[in-house]
Amino acid sequence: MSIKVLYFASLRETLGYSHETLTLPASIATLGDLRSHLARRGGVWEALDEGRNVRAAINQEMASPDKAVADRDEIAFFPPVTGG
Amino acid sequence: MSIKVLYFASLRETLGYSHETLTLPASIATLGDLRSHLARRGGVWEALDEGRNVRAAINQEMASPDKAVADRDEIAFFPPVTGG
Amino acid sequence: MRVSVQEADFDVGAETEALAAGRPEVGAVASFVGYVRADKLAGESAADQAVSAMTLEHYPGMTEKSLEAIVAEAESRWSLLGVRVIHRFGRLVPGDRIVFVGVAGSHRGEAFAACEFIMDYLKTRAPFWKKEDTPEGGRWVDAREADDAAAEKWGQA
Amino acid sequence: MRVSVQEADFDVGAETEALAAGRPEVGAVASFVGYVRADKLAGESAADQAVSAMTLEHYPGMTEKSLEAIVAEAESRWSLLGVRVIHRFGRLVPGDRIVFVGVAGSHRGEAFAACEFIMDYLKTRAPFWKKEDTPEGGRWVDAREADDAAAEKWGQA
Repeated sequence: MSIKVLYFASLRETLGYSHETLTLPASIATLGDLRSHLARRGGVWEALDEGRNVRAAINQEMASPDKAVADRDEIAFFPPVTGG
Repeated sequence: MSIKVLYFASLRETLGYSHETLTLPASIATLGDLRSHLARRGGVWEALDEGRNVRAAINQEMASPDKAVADRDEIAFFPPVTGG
Repeated sequence: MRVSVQEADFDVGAETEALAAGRPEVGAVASFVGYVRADKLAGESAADQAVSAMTLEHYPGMTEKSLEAIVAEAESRWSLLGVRVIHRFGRLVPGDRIVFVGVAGSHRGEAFAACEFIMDYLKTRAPFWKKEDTPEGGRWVDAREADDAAAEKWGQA
Repeated sequence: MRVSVQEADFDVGAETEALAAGRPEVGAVASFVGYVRADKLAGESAADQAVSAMTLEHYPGMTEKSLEAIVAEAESRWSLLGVRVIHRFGRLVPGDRIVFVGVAGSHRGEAFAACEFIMDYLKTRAPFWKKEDTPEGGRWVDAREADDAAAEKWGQA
């Protein structure tokens, strides 16, 4: 399964990446799985640890951790939004 | 006691007066007394009868029937307002 | 100048901008523009549908006082940075602007609440009366009970 | 066009007018303009007070989609005659306009409610992030709990 992952705002700066393309192991089924998978990279990636206030979107729609991740999805991680 | 009385909108048209100056008998103490006094003129003035939906102001402030009327007051009678 | 009662039209953009201009503490401007509706004038009968204009009568002096009182009441309820109320009188046709209420505040919540409060109170407290032009002559518009209910939801002033 | 996400400023008067122009059934236009506040940028320390600008980052594509979804949600809740949402991104200084929301309806109640609803939801759903410029460099603005509470008062979407 190949997906695109985007990072925004403070998270983008912390990680040093604005986007990456990943081929995921079959064990990753949900958004929550993906987030844990990325956090396990350690170092700056601990910014994605479960306790951190990070929001996510699948294909440009806000999504909760139990949402399934599918091949060619566009996933995004970002801090709580502050528009308006 | 001498007062000025103004009439607006449909009430002005019904009565055929936009304003008048009145010298009141001593028996008239309140706005309610004045309204009854005017209604007793009969004919078109019954538009001021108790059951009719008429609002009033004393010196350009909305006032209830129990409000006292004083010498040189500007009193107004009009239908419910429909601005905005 | 916070309150104007005038026959002339007004400039929505300029009035809105004036509420924020030179006030760097303003974060929010909520505003409202009321228009003469075509279907407000049109009723069920053919004669009603021929209504083409209305005339707004008011009580000069009391109108300004009542609008100032409504604005003062809003300012006592919320922390506001600017308020502007303009109400027209005279002859108006469908599509014409009738009323402008603009409120500036630090935050949007107070600006929205004060703007709606002023409109609701204005509808039941400001001495304006509408008369529609019909082929049979003028017809006075009745006050709407919905407006009394809207004003009452804010509690006793 | 109901939703625009752009770097350029907008014309409040023209946008408000466009909501009513040629729609004789419109009786009410409620609108909101959000500005960059000087005191929002200024904090307690001298360094904070030197904050002079902010940069709004967004998620191109999702931003437009989320704003369209917010507008569609408002249209499902109220009977509306027109909606316009403009949100800027990029570098902004105190006094600059950030956001415009305008709603046209037959009556003021629905226009006010929908306008405030869209602003409340936009604050918690649209992917924008603010970074303040300070002498020590950029500082990301935290999301406000008050905004989540404001969005929640409308119930589950």
